[in-house]
Amino acid sequence: MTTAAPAIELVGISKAFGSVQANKDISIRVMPGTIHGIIGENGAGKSTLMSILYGFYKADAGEVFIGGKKTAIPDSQAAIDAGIGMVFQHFKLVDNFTVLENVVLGAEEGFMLGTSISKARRVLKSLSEDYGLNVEPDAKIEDIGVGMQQRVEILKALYRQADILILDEPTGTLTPAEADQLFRILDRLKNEGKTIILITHKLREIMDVTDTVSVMRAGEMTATVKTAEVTPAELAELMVGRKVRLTVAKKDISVGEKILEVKDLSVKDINGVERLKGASFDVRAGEILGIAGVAGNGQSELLEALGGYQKATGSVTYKGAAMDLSGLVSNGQDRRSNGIAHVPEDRQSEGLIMEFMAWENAVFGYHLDPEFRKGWLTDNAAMKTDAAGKMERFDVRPPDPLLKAKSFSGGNQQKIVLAREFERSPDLLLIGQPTRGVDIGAIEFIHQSIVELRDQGKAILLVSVELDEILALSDRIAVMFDGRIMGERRPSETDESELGLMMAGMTKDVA
Amino acid sequence: MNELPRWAEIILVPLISLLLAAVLSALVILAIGENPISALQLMVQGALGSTYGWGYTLYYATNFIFTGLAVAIAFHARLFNIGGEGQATLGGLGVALVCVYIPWPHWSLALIGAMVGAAVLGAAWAAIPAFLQARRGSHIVITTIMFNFIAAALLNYLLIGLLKPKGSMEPATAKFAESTHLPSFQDMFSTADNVLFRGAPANVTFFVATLACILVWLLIWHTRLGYEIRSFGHSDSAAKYAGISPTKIIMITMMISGALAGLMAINNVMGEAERLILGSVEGAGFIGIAVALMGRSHPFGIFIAAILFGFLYQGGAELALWTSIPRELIVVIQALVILFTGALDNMVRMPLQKLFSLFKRTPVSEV
Amino acid sequence: APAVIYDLGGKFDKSFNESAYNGATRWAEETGGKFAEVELQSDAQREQALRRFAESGANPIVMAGFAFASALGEVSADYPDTKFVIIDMVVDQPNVRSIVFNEHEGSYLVGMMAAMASKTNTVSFVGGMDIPLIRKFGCGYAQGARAISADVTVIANMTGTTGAAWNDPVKGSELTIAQISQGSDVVFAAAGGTGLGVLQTAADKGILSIGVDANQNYLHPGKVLTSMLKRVDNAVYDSFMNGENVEPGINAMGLENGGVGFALDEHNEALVSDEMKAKVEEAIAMIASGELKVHDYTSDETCPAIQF
Amino acid sequence: MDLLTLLLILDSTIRLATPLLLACLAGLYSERAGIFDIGLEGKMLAAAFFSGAVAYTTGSAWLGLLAGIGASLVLSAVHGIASITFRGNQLISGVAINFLAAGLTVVIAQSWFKQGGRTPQLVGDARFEPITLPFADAVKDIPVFGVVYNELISGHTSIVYIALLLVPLTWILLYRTRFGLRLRAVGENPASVDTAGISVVRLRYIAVLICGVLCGLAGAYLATALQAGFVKDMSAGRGFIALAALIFAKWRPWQALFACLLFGFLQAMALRPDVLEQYLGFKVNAQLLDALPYILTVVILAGFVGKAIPPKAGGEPYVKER
Ligand SMILES: Nc1ncnc2c1ncn2[C@@H]1O[C@H](COP(=O)(O)OP(=O)(O)OP(=O)(O)O)[C@@H](O)[C@H]1O
Ligand SMILES: Nc1ncnc2c1ncn2[C@@H]1O[C@H](COP(=O)(O)OP(=O)(O)OP(=O)(O)O)[C@@H](O)[C@H]1O
Ligand SMILES: [Mg+2]
Ligand SMILES: [Mg+2]
Repeated sequence: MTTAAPAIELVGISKAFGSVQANKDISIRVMPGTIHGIIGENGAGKSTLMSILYGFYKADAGEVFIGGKKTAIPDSQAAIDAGIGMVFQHFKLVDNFTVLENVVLGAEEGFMLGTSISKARRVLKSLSEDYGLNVEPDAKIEDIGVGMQQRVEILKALYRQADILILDEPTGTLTPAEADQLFRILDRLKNEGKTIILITHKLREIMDVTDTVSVMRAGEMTATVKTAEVTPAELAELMVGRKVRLTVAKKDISVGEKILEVKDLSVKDINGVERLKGASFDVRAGEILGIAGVAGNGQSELLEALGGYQKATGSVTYKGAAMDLSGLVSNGQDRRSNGIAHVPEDRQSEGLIMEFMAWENAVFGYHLDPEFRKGWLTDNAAMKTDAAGKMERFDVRPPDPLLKAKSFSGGNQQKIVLAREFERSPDLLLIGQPTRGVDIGAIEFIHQSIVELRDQGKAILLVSVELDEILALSDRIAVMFDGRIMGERRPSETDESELGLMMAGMTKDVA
Repeated sequence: MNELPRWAEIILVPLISLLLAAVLSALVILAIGENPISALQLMVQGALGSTYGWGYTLYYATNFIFTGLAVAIAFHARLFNIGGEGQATLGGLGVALVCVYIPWPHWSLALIGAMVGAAVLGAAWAAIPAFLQARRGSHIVITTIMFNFIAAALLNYLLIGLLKPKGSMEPATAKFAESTHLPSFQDMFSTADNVLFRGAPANVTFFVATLACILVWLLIWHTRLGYEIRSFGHSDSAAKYAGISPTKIIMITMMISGALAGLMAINNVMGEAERLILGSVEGAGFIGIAVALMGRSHPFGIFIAAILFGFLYQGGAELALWTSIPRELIVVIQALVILFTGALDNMVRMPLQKLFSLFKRTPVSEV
Repeated sequence: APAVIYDLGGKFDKSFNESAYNGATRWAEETGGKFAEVELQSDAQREQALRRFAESGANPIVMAGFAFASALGEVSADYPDTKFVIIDMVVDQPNVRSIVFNEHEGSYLVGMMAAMASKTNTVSFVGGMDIPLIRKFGCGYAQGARAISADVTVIANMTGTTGAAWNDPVKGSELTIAQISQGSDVVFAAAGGTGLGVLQTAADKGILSIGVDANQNYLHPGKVLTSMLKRVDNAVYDSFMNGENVEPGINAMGLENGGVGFALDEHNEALVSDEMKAKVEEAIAMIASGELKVHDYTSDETCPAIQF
Repeated sequence: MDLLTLLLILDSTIRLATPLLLACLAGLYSERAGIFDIGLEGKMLAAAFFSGAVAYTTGSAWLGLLAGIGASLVLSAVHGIASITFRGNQLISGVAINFLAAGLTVVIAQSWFKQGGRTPQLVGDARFEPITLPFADAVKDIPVFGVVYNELISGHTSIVYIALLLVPLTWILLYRTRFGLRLRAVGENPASVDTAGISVVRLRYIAVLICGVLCGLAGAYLATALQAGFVKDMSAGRGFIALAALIFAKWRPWQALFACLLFGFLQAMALRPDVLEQYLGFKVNAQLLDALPYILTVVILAGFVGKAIPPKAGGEPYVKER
């Protein structure tokens, strides 16, 4: 191979959002016809960097060279003109448009739509056939699944004849099988000479498909290496900045009585689509039941229904008594007073009120408690003292109850939620994605706290999309797929590949 | 974006917005060939230069406190209640029914009765849009606008029919009985040889309004309901998680909002006109929007903003009386205040943020 | 100095308020005096305007419009040394002069002329706000028309029930079109600013119209049959002339004292035949002498000639 | 009902529906692009005044029309700056614009013409005159068709025909052109438009300005075609009825036409209580008729008669960087 110019070269890219420095002086080169991985923890700045390359954000500083030529990318049109296509982490599709309309949007020829649409239909057909990306051109986006939606995004880029394709965490919402299919397509594209940038934080994907890989940490590019010359452990260390230890010390304790018994729990969403389809399981005192699964397979609905703010059918027994599943929001209050705590999956939109100060957040959900009341009025002083104590004990930094939640970092925000829920010493803890967007130090602390609670003989239902986390913490693992429990395993009796199959809905085990 | 310091957010931004509105208004006055300085002098003299002027200023302010609080409490639940006009209209109906059909022995009892009537009907008029928002997802802004028109038609129907005394030309109820007359500032503060607030309509309702400010302040920041309202306003998904019912909050908040708007009627209908006429609300429901925006939805801010608007109203009336500047000028000023404090506040805030970050380059706690 | 307060339509409404304004300016021109004036923009201003003028020493204070009655009732007692004149309504106070007009008599005259001018034997009336005062116009008009032709069709519509009805030319125009479709070829508008729409549409559609209060013949020369004059200008003028000595009490202005009448000028000469003139003059004489009694709707809220 | 009465009522329906239709289509462009506009009323009012004032001053209805559109465009630009550039609250901006127009028109009218906030009556070329369509006279004696053509279809001002033509035009633009595709997309998901390389800001400004032009037409129609001059508050809530019609029509052009005709018909019927009474056999309350469009809208909004789903991104400023 001659020393061809790099397909992409970024030099000194910096970008700040307000006080957050998302990218700091980042430089990177990607050679044509390769798949280049970018890996890094949540919030490391991966999406920001690629969005700058695609002209979605404007960099504060830095230069972009495409095919060796310095190229200004003030907006996405410039990026498209330079042959760049991007599939965003959150798809940029118009829900009530058809696939065709989404594909031609912005790439129409001429003022009238008719010709563009019929041309697009032809091109789409041949592209679909070429790459095995079968999509229904006249289906509405809102009616098709995420996997199909992703293919539409890829087709959008191909339709615009992109030579450089950026995919931002494409597998987060895909089953392993869908992911495999995607990687086959990427491989084909690469063989046709296209350049691909793949963002992920899954080491395995990097190892499997990329030629080179860059590691980002806290807004900085820490390394760029050939994939073949690096081990997963080394990558992980580069990613988080020190050695990773993903095992948690657990005492052997005997499990107690059944605390929670779930039978045939089903949930329909507002459109009447069944999201949870008759899940059944139980959780005993002193054990952690881990629910594994790809995001969007009914786990959120399960937590919401158990948390009392989602209408469900079936039966749930808590400490021998039937729980109200009517989804009346007041159920949430009853559950709390009966010793059920809930750490929601999304702390920013559920667990906390970003505009509230820490002390207000520290009583959120428990604000009706008599100890925070003085006659008709709330006892704000008591709340503040209480919050200060909790923040101290959970090492929230800074331990200032008067700071708004939004000015804490992700990990510290999560600690506020944990402090609030754990300090009640609940009999049952529902906890979703406990370490999403949290750095490694905090992860250890959080994992330890969860295990401590279990060691006190409490029942814990843990939902996580991180298999590692599930494997490290759970006493039993249930796998969810398409709203159903595919089966249960003990961590000692299973491994990632079996669980991965079950997460894709493939199992001989009948639940 | 960097956040502004609290004091700048609360005082500087509204003040600059107000200043911009004032400058533009001055330009309008110049453009129609009048002198803005002397216009301002006339307004100050007419609105604040005598107890009479104050009597009007505070009378208008009383109206605006109620409607401002109404808009503000809804804002706290992130609901935009444009229906203050209709709710205050219905509040007037409540006052009229109470005052016309019930023989009251003393004004204080009548006041309580009228407050109940006004609050109940105002709340009821807000409850329907609230219910439709909570349960059917109908946009509350549109429904409350529609309810303003429906209220006007309803009152029109009643005032030319059932409620109109026979032989009367005007669509209005009969004069309320003497025993329902609220003490005016003149009654309260005049001495035998020194008549204060002569003929001005300010009355005991002003103190009710002041009390309402305190109660709303307590409600929002010192009660569990207020906590829930604010939680819901900031994040409805989080509120649901915490066991706070959106339907309950929307209904209760809107009904409190409607009741507050309705309560305005004890000032203008019972305290001033002493009968119910068509169109007695006179846009106060809309001015409540400006007042709430100016006052940053805080009862204290609303109190100040309402007095400012009271000043504008009384001063504007004086302008209309003694110059050729039409009274509509205050509508223009009101519009500009809403525009700058409500819709264009980022225009003021963005440069300020830049300015402040120049002085203070340390980012938020990097832990 | 005297003061005048105009009602909501504004002093240039080409009608009622403008008539008051004309009276005031005539006084100012003749005497060289100065007078204070204000145009109301809202109902709530009534009392305030009265008080401010009274406070500032204006005397007498003339207000044009029935809607002042309740405010005046409040204010007059507080300023016993100030004289107030209210037009179109009776307020029984020792320092108030109430001037009312016999609009039914003037309307009777133009009703006769309308019936005579009509080729379709159908005439119509557009009222402003639906109040007894306006029905009084309509009732007089219908009686006049019936006096000419017993089987004449009289159509009457009101614009609305609120103050906005005085200022809704669009609705006035649509009502006129509807009346034309029902056969009317002469329309009488007693509707303030709304009437401008009526007159405009009548002119556009080629039928005759009748103005009100002031002389509106000039608005559409050759297309306005006549105007029912209500000499608000005289009332204001006289009050200003008498100054602080205006006499309290009720003053009825009718045909006999020139308070109401019909307009005849170069703009409508061609439309008013000698026969019309003769008949109308005859009626004037009979009414003035008491020989002919035109029913006043406000006296018992009924009308013998038309149903509202 | 005899044909002639019916025709007259329908004729009046068309006249009264025209300003509603123009304002409704105006709102359609803006809201389809994701910018809520409750300031239709204000823009219409401002346009009515400036068209009336300039038509009177120049004696030309067409110049008046231009001035009206200009005035409406200025307010549109204010709305655009507030809600697009500065990402302000679109509803509050709309409220402000309504008040701005209500106040300024009177203040300026008073200082310009000194006639209590109105313009002088417009005569001759200062007004749009009805147009007699070809053959209207020739066919007027043919039963039904001829009469309908002559009475109902012919004899309106040019703005009426423009408004009616705008309906199919809008439909084509919205559903059959590149511009329409982008406009609808930006109201549903602006990020999709942005990442497709199209400027969200420019697209939304265009939509808001089209809205301004149409409101300008609506206002000019009020002052220089339906009426002969401007009077204070002459829009009289039509902007809000147009908004109601827009919701009623679920943001679609043909349905907008029908909604506006329906509301126009209700207004026309309110002017003919005699006809109503004659055919219904009882007196219909005038206030009820006035309030009917609003009540209908509330019923529609409540989802009892189909669900009105607004453009998804409507009312929200497009913010990329928090
Ligand atoms: N639009 C935005 N406005 C403000 N801050 C932002 C914005 N987008 C990202 N950030 C911040 O910039 C930082 C980097 O975010 P970015 O989305 O690039 O991370 P990432 O590496 O893609 O993370 P993830 O794996 O979670 O997708 C984070 O702190 C984030 O909060
Ligand atoms: N939406 C936001 N608005 C304002 N400030 C924010 C926002 N998001 C993050 N920050 C600030 O940016 C800083 C970095 O946030 P980020 O969540 O990326 O932290 P982090 O380094 O990942 O910390 P942790 O390890 O605790 O998660 C925080 O200190 C916080 O103050
Ligand atoms: Mg990302
Ligand atoms: Mg983080």
